[in-house]
Amino acid sequence: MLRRTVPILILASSGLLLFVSAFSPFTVGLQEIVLKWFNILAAVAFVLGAGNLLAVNLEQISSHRPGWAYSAITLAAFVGTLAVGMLKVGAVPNPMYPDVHFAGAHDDPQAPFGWIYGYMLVPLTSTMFALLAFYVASAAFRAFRAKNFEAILLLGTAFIILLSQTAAGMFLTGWIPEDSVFSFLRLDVIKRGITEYVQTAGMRAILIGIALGVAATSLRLIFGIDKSYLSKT
Amino acid sequence: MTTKNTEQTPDGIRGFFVRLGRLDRRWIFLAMGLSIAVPILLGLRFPEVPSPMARATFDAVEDLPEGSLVLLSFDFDPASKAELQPMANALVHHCAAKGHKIVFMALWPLGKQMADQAIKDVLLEFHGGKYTYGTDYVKLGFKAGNEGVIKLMTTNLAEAFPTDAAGTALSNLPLVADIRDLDSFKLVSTVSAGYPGAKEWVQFGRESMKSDAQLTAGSTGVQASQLFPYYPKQLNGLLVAVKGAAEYETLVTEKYPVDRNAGRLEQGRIRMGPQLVAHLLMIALIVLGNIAMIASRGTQGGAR
Amino acid sequence: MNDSDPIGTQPAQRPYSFLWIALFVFGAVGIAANAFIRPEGMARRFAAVTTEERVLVEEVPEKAPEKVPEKVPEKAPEKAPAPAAAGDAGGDAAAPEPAATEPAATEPPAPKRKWVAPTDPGIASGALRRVEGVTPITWETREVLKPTEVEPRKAELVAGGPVRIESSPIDSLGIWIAALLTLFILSFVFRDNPFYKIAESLLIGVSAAYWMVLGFWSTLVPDLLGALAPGFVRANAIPSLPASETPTMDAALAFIPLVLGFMLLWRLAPKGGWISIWPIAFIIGTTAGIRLVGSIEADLMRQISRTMEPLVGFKDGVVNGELIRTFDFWGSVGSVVGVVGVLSVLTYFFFSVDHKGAVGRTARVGIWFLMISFGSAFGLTVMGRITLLLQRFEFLFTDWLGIS
Amino acid sequence: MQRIWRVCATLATIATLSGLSAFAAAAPPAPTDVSAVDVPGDGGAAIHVRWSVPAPAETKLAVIERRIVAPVKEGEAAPADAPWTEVARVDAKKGAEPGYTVSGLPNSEADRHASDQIVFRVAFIGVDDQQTAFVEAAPVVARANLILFKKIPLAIVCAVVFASVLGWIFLARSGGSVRIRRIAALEAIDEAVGRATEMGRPVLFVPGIQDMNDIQTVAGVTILGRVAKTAAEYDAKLEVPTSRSIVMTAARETVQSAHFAAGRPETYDESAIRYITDEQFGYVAYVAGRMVREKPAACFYMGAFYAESLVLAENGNAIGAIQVAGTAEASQLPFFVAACDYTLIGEEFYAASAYLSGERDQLGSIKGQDAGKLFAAAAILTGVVLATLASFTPSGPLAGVSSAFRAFFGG
Repeated sequence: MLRRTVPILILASSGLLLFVSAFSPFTVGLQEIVLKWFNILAAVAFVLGAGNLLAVNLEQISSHRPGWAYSAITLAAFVGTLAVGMLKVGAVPNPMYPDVHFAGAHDDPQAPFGWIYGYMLVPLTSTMFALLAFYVASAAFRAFRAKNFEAILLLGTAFIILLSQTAAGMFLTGWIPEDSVFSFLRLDVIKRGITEYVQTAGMRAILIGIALGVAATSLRLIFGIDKSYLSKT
Repeated sequence: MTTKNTEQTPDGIRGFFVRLGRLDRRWIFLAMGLSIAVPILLGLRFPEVPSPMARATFDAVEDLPEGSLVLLSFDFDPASKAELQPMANALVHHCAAKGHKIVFMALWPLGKQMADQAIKDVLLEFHGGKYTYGTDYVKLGFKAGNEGVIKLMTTNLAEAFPTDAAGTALSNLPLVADIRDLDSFKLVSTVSAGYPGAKEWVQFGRESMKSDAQLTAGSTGVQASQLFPYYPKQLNGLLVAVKGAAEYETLVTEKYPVDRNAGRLEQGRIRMGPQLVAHLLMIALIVLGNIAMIASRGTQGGAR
Repeated sequence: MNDSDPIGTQPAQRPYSFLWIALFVFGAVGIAANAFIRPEGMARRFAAVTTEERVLVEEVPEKAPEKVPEKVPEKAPEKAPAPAAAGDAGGDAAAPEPAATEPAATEPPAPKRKWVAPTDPGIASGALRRVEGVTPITWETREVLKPTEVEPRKAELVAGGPVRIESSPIDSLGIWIAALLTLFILSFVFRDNPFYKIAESLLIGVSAAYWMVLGFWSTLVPDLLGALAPGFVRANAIPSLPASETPTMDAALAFIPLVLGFMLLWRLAPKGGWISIWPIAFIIGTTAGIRLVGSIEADLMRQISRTMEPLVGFKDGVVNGELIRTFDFWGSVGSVVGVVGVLSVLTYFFFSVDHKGAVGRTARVGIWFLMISFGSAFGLTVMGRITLLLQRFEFLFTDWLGIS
Repeated sequence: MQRIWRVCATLATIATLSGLSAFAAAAPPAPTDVSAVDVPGDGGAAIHVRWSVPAPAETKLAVIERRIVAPVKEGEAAPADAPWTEVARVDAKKGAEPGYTVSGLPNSEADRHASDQIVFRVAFIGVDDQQTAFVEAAPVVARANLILFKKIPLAIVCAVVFASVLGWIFLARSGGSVRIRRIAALEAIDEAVGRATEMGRPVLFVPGIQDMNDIQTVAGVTILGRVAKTAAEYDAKLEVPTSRSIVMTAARETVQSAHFAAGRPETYDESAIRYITDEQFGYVAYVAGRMVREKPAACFYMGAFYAESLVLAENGNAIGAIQVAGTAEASQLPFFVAACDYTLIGEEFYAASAYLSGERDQLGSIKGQDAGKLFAAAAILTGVVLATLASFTPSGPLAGVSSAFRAFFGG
């Protein structure tokens, strides 16, 4: 009962309430409140994440698993960042309330927390992101091979778009006058045609499908037909 | 990673292509790295021809009466800065050159810092004289809640942002004191790298804006295809990736040139040089991959 | 390799000789290049340091306004607790002295106090006066300068002014650390290696804490704590927290996510972890409710209406001063392609019927549309991805090596 | 009350008119019949102001001003000291009934769902830029209504979608056909897990990087249930790194019940389902490193993905894993399609959890989705035909029908 019926009731009532609230100005505030609650809940849940992170890494270190030194690095980085951030160590005082320590800006670049962000987190995340330039090249080399008609369409389109993205496109077909009958052979015109008509059509249909998928999934959840999230223990 | 099976590999040029097909991907990585690094060091640049989408974005800002109230939402973080900061800079410069009143906000936690940078590098640098805080521009800062923030703004701005980024109540800032909701803005422009961003602005914000108000987006290349369906009705203008930034920069700086530090409004165009070489590499890779496939298909007698 | 090998090298892995050499060569070349170009030091940063000072002032009351006596009985009980709370809980050396915050019931309310710069025009004009016995607070703000900004800024300096320019070793170190971490991550495309593992471990630790801190200060404190204990938050963290019109209601509402949060955290307890499914059911329910309307309105309806374009397009043109509607060939082709595309891709997604016969052929056309869409999207994305790497290289070349 | 005001307004108008005709012959006659009414079916922030134009040929613009006459009780006169603020200058004679809808009016202090009492007044500007005197309308309050009229089409479409999904679920319960075409990617799931078991290597499941407040994550966790069950049956090692701690909680719950369902509760290992970090690329750095080191034989990417899609898929490819992806994030589909062995595209991803459950109810809902698609296709075809016919007669009645039909779906 507490494990299965109550969650189903919570889900159904909260779902229906928010659905109905979209149609009346008097319940608009409700959605706002619920969205605020979720944010609070997500912030509280960080404690859960931190607990898990500490447990896993402490276990690695204490049992001297191979590579435990990396767990120590993670742990040290986590604890250090958390400490300077939570305590607002070295925070720049708020000019209007310099006497209230915790009103200061902990994320200012000159505060330790801001320093960690600017000189560690930013280079690490953006370089990780930048690895995609390599992967996009290796994926193109490996996957864009004309194995069948569908593959030819995929690689052909990518090829045309890549060509038209650069000055090479202008160089190859830029001599065709824009107002001539053959202007449709210009790469920039072809690119526009592909993106505006074909890609738009494809994406539209995908969006329509997704909308129906979301609607059906939400309905299954709200009406308690899909209960896979529930514990069976 | 390269497997050695010399028995099956024919000699000569065909053999070369067959081996090429099984190329260790690290050589591709190296080629990609060089094709970007070398042009940076040589400083290659090419002219830009603005596309209709860039022109539409330009017009959305340009056609507003001088001094209109605009909302710029910085929905990205440093990870997408290279693509989006040039757009943001050009956008801020354009709005300021037109004398629009600007409200800055962010749906991404780090978007606030991106906005601060654009304000420092462009707004105060080129237009510092005529822009004072509180009356000509306001920084609302970041608010957690993704599309929820947009929804709140459609009904009550002060509830979404009780204070500005520095903690001053909105009622003490003349520019925003009387703004009730999103309806008051003549232009909303999001520079967006993903969720929450341009799509959420269209889904949840557009509804509540005046029908003649403009909504434009600057987008990373990756989410652009998701936004095409919204252009030109729900999104009045759309800038896609560095190329969009470079085109928009061209339009803006042609009309409103600056006398110093022009490099801050050329970032997009400078970054298009390595783009060309890298794109040509990608094209070459696709061609080589297919030649290799055809070559190896012959050797195996169509067994596959 | 014994079990306690701290860096977890596996026997099968080859030594990292190539990587070591590459990193060494790259570093050596960079440093050598810099020795010639910028003998003053590589990646050295300067900062413009401004000394800020704030003094506590209070408003000098206007000449005895008649309203004051009337207002005292109402205002005094409300006003009194707030400064007192600030004094108790703040505990800072510079907090207003308690004596000053306890006005006798008959006296007018204590004048409003605030911290301002000593140069504030209000002090000079006499509208504000300094509170005696409170020491001014000073601190320094540091703005890191780009190498190109140093000389122009030095030229602008006013002798004896609050701003000075000085070397900033902490930021120089920062650039070095950022550059090394960049190289560590980049080394992953060659092979997994200890440098990458170090960077990865740092990234996990720092980012997990970063988001936690952000969630605490930007959500928990203002939205949860601010509703439950506004006085405490105002005194200690957010002095400008706006007063709510319905504080009891807010606190009651904030109590719900608090309880749900505790249910979620029950997971950490040895028993009864299943209670965490309640808040999760709540999250899923509200999400389903919100997305249900959102997706139908914005995606389903909007995309349907967007597709309703006439198949035959006309465009208005002016010929010999007359407005003439002419047939728009490519526009019409585009519209037909668009409608065919949407319908055929929808057919592809049709699950009830096998892809055979007419349905199969239509679905195949749908796949073609999808493939072209994907190829196009892939091509459009490449530019963004290259820019990302470009930016990292720019950082290494310009900010660190200073050679571009 | 209203009538008194109207009489006053008319008297004022007549007075103004007679006064004006005596002095400024150049200005057009002032507006008549000025009225202001609350817009029905809205959120309580809009008023429609109407007027009549006595001499259309001489009149150009209408200037509308408003002032709040504060929470005045009905019957009392408005205080005269509140300032007038200009609301708009619009074409004075546009449409059959000239008027302007003033939106974005501020809430009343006392009532969130209504404005204060507001008085509107209108003046005309003539063709030669002379302005007439202002004519006031009766005070009015903008009130919120129970139902938003503009949401009615949405309600109708929602009803259609609900009816088709719930209707098919009901039909499926009462024995209707629930046959669904095969979806290759779904059949690959069992195969991939089986292969991982044979090779003695782990299975990696990535539930995306969004929190549980994204339906994609919910769908991903549902599919995880099936993958976990298969893995439990085969006794394959399953790893689920998550980027949100709430997702970790939900995933643990799901995997644990999958182990119970497979009859192997003792093999459930909680520590295999770990929270890494909320940071997108921190999470990716971990997963990519983990993939290269542990070399899972099967990788599943089911949920909301952004830029990390290709980092994961390319690394998975380099280690030779079978990769099955599913996402409704349209921007990432190209990369999964290019780099993975199987990809569940958009709607297929949402249908997957229902399909995998194999329950009649859930399969019925997939049929309901199909009915929704038929409805969408029919609407599109109708709209296209109407629009095409209307494009030949741009001023004919069909044009009105076509644009009304389109406006129903949001214009």
